[in-house]
Amino acid sequence: MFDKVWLIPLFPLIGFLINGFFGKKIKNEAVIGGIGTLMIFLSFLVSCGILMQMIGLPPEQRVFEKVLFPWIHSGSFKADMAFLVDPLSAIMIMVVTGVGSLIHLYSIGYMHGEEGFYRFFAYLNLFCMSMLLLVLGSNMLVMFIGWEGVGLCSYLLIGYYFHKKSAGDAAKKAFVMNRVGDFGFLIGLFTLYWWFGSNHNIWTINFMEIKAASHLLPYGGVVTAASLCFFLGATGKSAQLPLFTWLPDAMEGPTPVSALIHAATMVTAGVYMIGRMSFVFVKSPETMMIIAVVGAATAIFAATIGTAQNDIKRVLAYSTVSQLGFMFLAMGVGAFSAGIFHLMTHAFFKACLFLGSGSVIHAMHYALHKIHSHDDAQDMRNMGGLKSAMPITFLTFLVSTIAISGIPGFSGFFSKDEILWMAFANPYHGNLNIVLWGIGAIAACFTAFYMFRLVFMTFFGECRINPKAKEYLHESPLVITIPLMVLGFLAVVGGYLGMPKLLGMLPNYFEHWLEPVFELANEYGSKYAHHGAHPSHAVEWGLMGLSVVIALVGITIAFTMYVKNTELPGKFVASFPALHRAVFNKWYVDEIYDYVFVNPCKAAGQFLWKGFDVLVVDGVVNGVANVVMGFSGIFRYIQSGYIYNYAFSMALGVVVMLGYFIFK
Amino acid sequence: MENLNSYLIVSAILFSIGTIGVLTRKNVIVMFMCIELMLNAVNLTFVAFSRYLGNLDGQVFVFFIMTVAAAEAAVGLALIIAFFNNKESIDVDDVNLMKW
Amino acid sequence: MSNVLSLTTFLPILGVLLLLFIPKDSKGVLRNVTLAVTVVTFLVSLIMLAGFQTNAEFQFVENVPWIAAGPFIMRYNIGIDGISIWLVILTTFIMPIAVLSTFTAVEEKVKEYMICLLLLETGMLGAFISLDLFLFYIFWEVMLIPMYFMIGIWGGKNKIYAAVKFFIYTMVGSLLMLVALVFLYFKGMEAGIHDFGLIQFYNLKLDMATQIWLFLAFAFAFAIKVPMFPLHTWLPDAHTEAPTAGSVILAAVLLKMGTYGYVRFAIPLFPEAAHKFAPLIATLAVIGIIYAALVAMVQEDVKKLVAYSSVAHLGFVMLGVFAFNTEGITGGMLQMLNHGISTGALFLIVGFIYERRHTRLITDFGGLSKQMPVFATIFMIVTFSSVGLPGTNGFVGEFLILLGAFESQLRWFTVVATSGVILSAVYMLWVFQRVMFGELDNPKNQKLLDLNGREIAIMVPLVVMIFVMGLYPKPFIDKMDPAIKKLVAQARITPANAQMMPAVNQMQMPGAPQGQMPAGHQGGGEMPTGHPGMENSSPQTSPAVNPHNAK
Amino acid sequence: MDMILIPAVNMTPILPEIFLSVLAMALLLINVFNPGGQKSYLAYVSFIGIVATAILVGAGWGSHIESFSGSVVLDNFATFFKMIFLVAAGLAVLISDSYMEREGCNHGELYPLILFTVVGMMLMASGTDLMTIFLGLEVMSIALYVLAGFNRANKKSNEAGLKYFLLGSFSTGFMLYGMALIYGATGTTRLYKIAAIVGQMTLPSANILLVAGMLLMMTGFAFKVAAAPFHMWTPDVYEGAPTPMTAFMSAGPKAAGFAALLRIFLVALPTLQVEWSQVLWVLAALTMTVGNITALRQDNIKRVLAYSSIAHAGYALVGFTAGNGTGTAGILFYMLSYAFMNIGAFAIVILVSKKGETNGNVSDFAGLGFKRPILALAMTLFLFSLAGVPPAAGFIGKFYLFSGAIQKGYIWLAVIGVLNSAASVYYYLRIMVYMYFKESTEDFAWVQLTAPVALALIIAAAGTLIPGIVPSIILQYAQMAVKLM
Repeated sequence: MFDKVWLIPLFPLIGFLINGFFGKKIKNEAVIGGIGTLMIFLSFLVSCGILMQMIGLPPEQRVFEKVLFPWIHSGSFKADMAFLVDPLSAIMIMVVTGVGSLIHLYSIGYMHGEEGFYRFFAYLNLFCMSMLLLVLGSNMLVMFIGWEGVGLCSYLLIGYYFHKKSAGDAAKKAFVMNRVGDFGFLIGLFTLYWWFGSNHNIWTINFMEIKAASHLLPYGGVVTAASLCFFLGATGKSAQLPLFTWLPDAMEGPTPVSALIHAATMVTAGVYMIGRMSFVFVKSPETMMIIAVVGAATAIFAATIGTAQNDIKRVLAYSTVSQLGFMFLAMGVGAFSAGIFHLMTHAFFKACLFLGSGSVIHAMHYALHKIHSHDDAQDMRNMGGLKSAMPITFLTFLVSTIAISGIPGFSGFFSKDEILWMAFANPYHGNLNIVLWGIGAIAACFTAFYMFRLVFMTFFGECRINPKAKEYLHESPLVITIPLMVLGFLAVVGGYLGMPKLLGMLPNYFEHWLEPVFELANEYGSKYAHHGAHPSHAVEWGLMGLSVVIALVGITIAFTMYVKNTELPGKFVASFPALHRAVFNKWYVDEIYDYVFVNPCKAAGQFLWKGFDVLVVDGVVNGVANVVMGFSGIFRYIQSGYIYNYAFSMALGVVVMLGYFIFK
Repeated sequence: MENLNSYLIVSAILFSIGTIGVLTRKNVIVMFMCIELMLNAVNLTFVAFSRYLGNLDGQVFVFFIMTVAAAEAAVGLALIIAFFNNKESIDVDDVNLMKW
Repeated sequence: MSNVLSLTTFLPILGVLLLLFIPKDSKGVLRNVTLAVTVVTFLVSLIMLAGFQTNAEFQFVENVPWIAAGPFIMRYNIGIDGISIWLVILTTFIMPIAVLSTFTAVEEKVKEYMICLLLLETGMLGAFISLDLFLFYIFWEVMLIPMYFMIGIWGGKNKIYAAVKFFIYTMVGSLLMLVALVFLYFKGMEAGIHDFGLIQFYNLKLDMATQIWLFLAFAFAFAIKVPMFPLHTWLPDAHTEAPTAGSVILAAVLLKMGTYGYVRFAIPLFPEAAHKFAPLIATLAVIGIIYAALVAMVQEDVKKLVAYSSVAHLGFVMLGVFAFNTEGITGGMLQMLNHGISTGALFLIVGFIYERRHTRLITDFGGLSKQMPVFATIFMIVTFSSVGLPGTNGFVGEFLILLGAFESQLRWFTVVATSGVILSAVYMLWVFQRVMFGELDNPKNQKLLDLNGREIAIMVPLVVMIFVMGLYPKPFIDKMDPAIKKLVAQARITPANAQMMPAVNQMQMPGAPQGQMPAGHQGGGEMPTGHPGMENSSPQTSPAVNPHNAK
Repeated sequence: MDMILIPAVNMTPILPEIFLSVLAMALLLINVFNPGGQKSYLAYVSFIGIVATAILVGAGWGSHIESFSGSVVLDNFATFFKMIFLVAAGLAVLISDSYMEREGCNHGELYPLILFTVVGMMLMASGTDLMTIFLGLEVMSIALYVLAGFNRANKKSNEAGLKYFLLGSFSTGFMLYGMALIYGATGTTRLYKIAAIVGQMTLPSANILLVAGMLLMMTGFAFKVAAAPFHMWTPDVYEGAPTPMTAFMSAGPKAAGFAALLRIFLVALPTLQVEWSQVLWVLAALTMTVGNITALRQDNIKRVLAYSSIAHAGYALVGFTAGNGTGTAGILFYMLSYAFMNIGAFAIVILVSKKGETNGNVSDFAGLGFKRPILALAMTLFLFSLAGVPPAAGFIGKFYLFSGAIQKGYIWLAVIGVLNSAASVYYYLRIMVYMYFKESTEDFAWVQLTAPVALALIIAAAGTLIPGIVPSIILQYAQMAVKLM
């Protein structure tokens, strides 16, 4: 089965080609959507096969590389089109194809009647292919194809409603910010390649070869430089500080896109990349610390913004940023498998949340459309009390919200608690640990708050929707609700795969599964870890309890403010207007970026063009021409027309010549 | 012939006078005469050298120069007449239809 | 068959003779005949490609006496190696496309236009295949003439300025090169070289001072043609004013003359001087990349934007070439081909909308995607190729360039240059957005027709090449590899460096043409110079780091 | 006792001169006895005479005969230059007829005068005695003064003749003075003897008589070839003279001037090469620069070509400065090419201009490119050749001139030269800009391409293009010519 791995990206590619070239002619939505969904589902089946086979193998045989064809060979540089199957990529392909299939299915219903339906499915398939290349690539360059490919698809899908300027802007912003990250990725790649090559004559970008040679890498130094560059790449792709602003804007895309790309898969690529190269990252204590700090900071930062947004999708977007922050926190504290675990559970519940919100928006849109209202179908202030109209959506949404909030028994609790615990108990960051844990815990509190705020504003309370539209509200069709139910189910049970040892009811399958992947990294890490007193079980229990309490506090506040005492938020805003404004405006990060990067760039461009290129550079060129022409003007007036002047010039010439030779 | 230098100096002075005349005089005829003066200065030089060196080449040269000068005069005066016919002037200041 | 190279080069001239007998007014016939001629030329060049042996030797060599007078002996000495063959193919490939693009764009003076195109083709091919320095110079100059007329006669409203500037600017550089060429010849004569044959000059040992002057003269001429910052200002003007086919050829082929000049002449002839000036050239290349990108970003005219993007792309090529290692130069060569295809395609795209709307101002457009979906798709593919998205051709070249440059002494330049990758995305996507996205609000745009069959036929080969070269560049790299390795060997400065080379490296480089290295440069394997130097070139000692040294 | 011994004179070296003189005088007489009526046949007869002379001259290729006690020589150098003069004269004759008819001149005397000019030029080329050279120069010049002022009714032509005459004789004065000083310093006027004597001097460069004589003589020839600062007459005379004569003057006498310069300086004064090449270096640089830069802002096309002619003298001086085989062969080649391309260009100017030499501005060429494509194409060829763009002969010529300088180590002079070349491109391109890039309402109906002019154009175009592509056919002869000198 392993050597059939190339089928996995191939199916979506076929789907893309069929829908891309012939979709317009096919016209039939069922056929187009069917092809798209089927293709990714076939990939899912192959992935399942690979997973099954892998489970059957002893851990040390779970690595397989499949070379398809040589790609770029030049000088000592070699990059093949090759795939790598190991426990980590197996998880990733399962998530991508599994969640991807559900979202494809969902899209058939959600995108019904949209202009360019075929285009949507083509792009979606293309995205899946790119994402699969990303996770399967056996060397950095194949990963980079996927890396940029998902960026491209993200661009295409965010800009799906291209006639809206905001969509175009958002698409461009996403791509450019990703490019900033890609810049880092490339430099990191170059650095590693150059270092290994020039110092040890190992000219490679192949993950397994680098892993095999990673013992040669020094701690810190060049590794810090390279890993920081890679991390820059990760921040771009995974919307971490400082490159996170594109993700909320990316909500301009259709909701399934937000679910698939901007929640479940693409944005987690950064986390995956760090996991894939954990043996490099861990060799730089500085980078690990920076990752942890950035992760924690992003988690809290995005969470605060999430509390003040009114657009249902934007709240989820900031929530995604915040959750990604948790994952990076995990990576930064060396809890690689916990990070990947959270990646997976997050894929389930966040995809469910987005699809649920899509279901709501779909219904709202339909209703508002019927009464020709121009109210914003995504604004939570126009919703309320939808739980009766849309029970399935409400239920799945609620389950996922509980999961993300970290209520025990739901998947989010297991993964998030593991991260918080590792943030506290990891051996790497010394006194910083308590800070990291603290920030993580507060972020978790905020998470519970804004997620329940969302639920309360949308599904509870009185209905603020235009009364006339009310009668048109209805539950979405099965094609939408089935994926919701599946994902909701996964959001509940997904966590049991990686239950903490402490709870002891089930073995932590997940960690065992990934152990061969992260073994080496942990070994490297232990070289500089502080082997202090290991916190006791009591501490661990206490912290676990504390995080549950924190989540409950958040929920309670939300309940108080948005269900019981609905004028409280207004009062709060009135008492801290500046704070609210800052949070509501996302801490003005976009404006700051405009001010610091975008505008200066444009101004520089304008200046360089009109002030420098035209005036100076071209000015010199034309200036030379003009000077020559000026001389021409002077010279021609020497030609006075008078014979005696001419004769004088001759005589002068003679005198000068003679004088030179006589007096030299 | 120890005083070759005197002849040479005289002819040089004559040549210079001729040159300066060409540069300063405005009447075309006078200018032409100045040129003739230059040629005659050259002739004097030739003759002086010829005598000094004791060979006749220089004097032969002088004959040619005189002949040519005569031919030049013929053509030159004809040109001046033609010019005068059109412009009614032989002032060089009027010879500036073409310039720059 | 032995004359297939001459045949390729002069077929267009035969076409010109044919055109002379066709009456002015039968435009259709003129167009079709020209198209046929260029297609046949392309096919003939493909025969050549098929017969090309993958080694570092010059092939299809023809060498007959031409001029012999005084101290000079010039020969009609032509041949191609792995470097030039692709440029020849690129030229013959682009020409039918360019011709096809004029079918409706040029309605006036069709005959003259077609003649210009064909003459231009011969000139360009000749320059790529010349192995005689003098012959090269002749073709180099001859090329200017048809291009000058194309810009001047069929150009836009500022055409005269652009045409004259183009001509004189190039002329200044090339005349200085001529002086250097002659000087080089006399230097060669002292060493016993009897004609202008390029290959023997590779072995010529020159002292440093001479090399520096000669290199500067050559480099100046080529830098104008590339064009490198700050000698680039003729390009936006020429591009903006030139008719579409002219722009396509200018971008796709003519600019390559400059970079090809470095690869074929400036570097192997004067390796020490080239190394000495590498930091300067890299500085200019990097400035060019960033500067042109910033300037491109704020352009109002689509064509001008593409022109500036050319400056940036060619900056990458220069950076790669001056890495002096296999990866960098391979990248540079690929990027030359890629730029030919992508930027050629971009100019065609601009031409399509210009033909429809007679404006190129970005603000006149918006929302065209809705009206022209096929066009939008192709435009997008080309845009992403230009941006260097992996999977398209643009990526392979750009990546190898940056990789090669990073390995070499130009490491810090590379870091800056890589940021050009971001900027290219900014300006290309921005213009794409402003032209294709948004509301279709300009009433004049609402009746726009999508691409017709002919236009799609023009674009399809380009789009196919974008993906072929992006996904499977191996055949291209393989064919040019021996020649590039030879060049790297020639460009190496001292044998001492080469001896430091670890033996393992040689193992990794099978097929290195050991025996084909010129005698003067023997004593080393095929590894890029950069590698061994790296261990002792910490950033502090690297000349690239210190901006003062780079000046 | 003393008998005057008439030496046995070998007339072979001056047979062409004799033939042409006889022909010229005959034509003059025919013209005198046939005052009115058609004069065109004179042109044809002259042309045939010139062709015949060319055959005669060509037959002498390869021989080396000295005669008149070593004051005239027939060698390849002379033969090559004679060919150039004959080309120039032949083309001038061909383009004169229709022009003179249009301008309404009585052009009977024109052809004999041209032939006399050629005789003078030939003497300059083959003279090996200062005296013969001087005589040749004057025969040429006096006829040229008349030719410049030939159109008596035209004020500009009058003025051209007068200016040329006054300044020409002025310069002759200097030249003669120089010859006198050289005679004084060496005691002879025979070039080979001068060379021998100077060669024996211990320090010739300290001999003021010799050096001053050399410089003054150079002045005279510099005037003839229009080198700065002795070039001032050129634009005015070229503008005023009848266009065919301008064409002729720019090609023939310039070549003759170089022939004499080369002969005198390379044969008689090679010992002083260090000195005269210094001067020539400056002259060359100055001449090129002044010529090219001033030409940039000219509107009258004859003036443009006049300044361009100055510039070309500068290029040739570059080759002369080098003074080596490459440079001098370059001069020979260049002078021949220049005759073709410049007379060709003037032929087009004649065709485009109207009666009274109106319509002679650069802007009057607007639209020629597509109204009269063949003419414009020919003009383009000539202009590119003048600009030194391959594959025209002008490029090869310039290449050899500059190469000579580079070979000799005058790199900077070559650089100045090529930069000038680049600047010159502007004004040549400007004419093309008007021809091709600007629209015009003119229909150019007045442009009448007569058979002689067409023939002249064909010859000129062939002479411009073919040596550009296969330069060896001319270059090998130029090479032989300078080798045997």
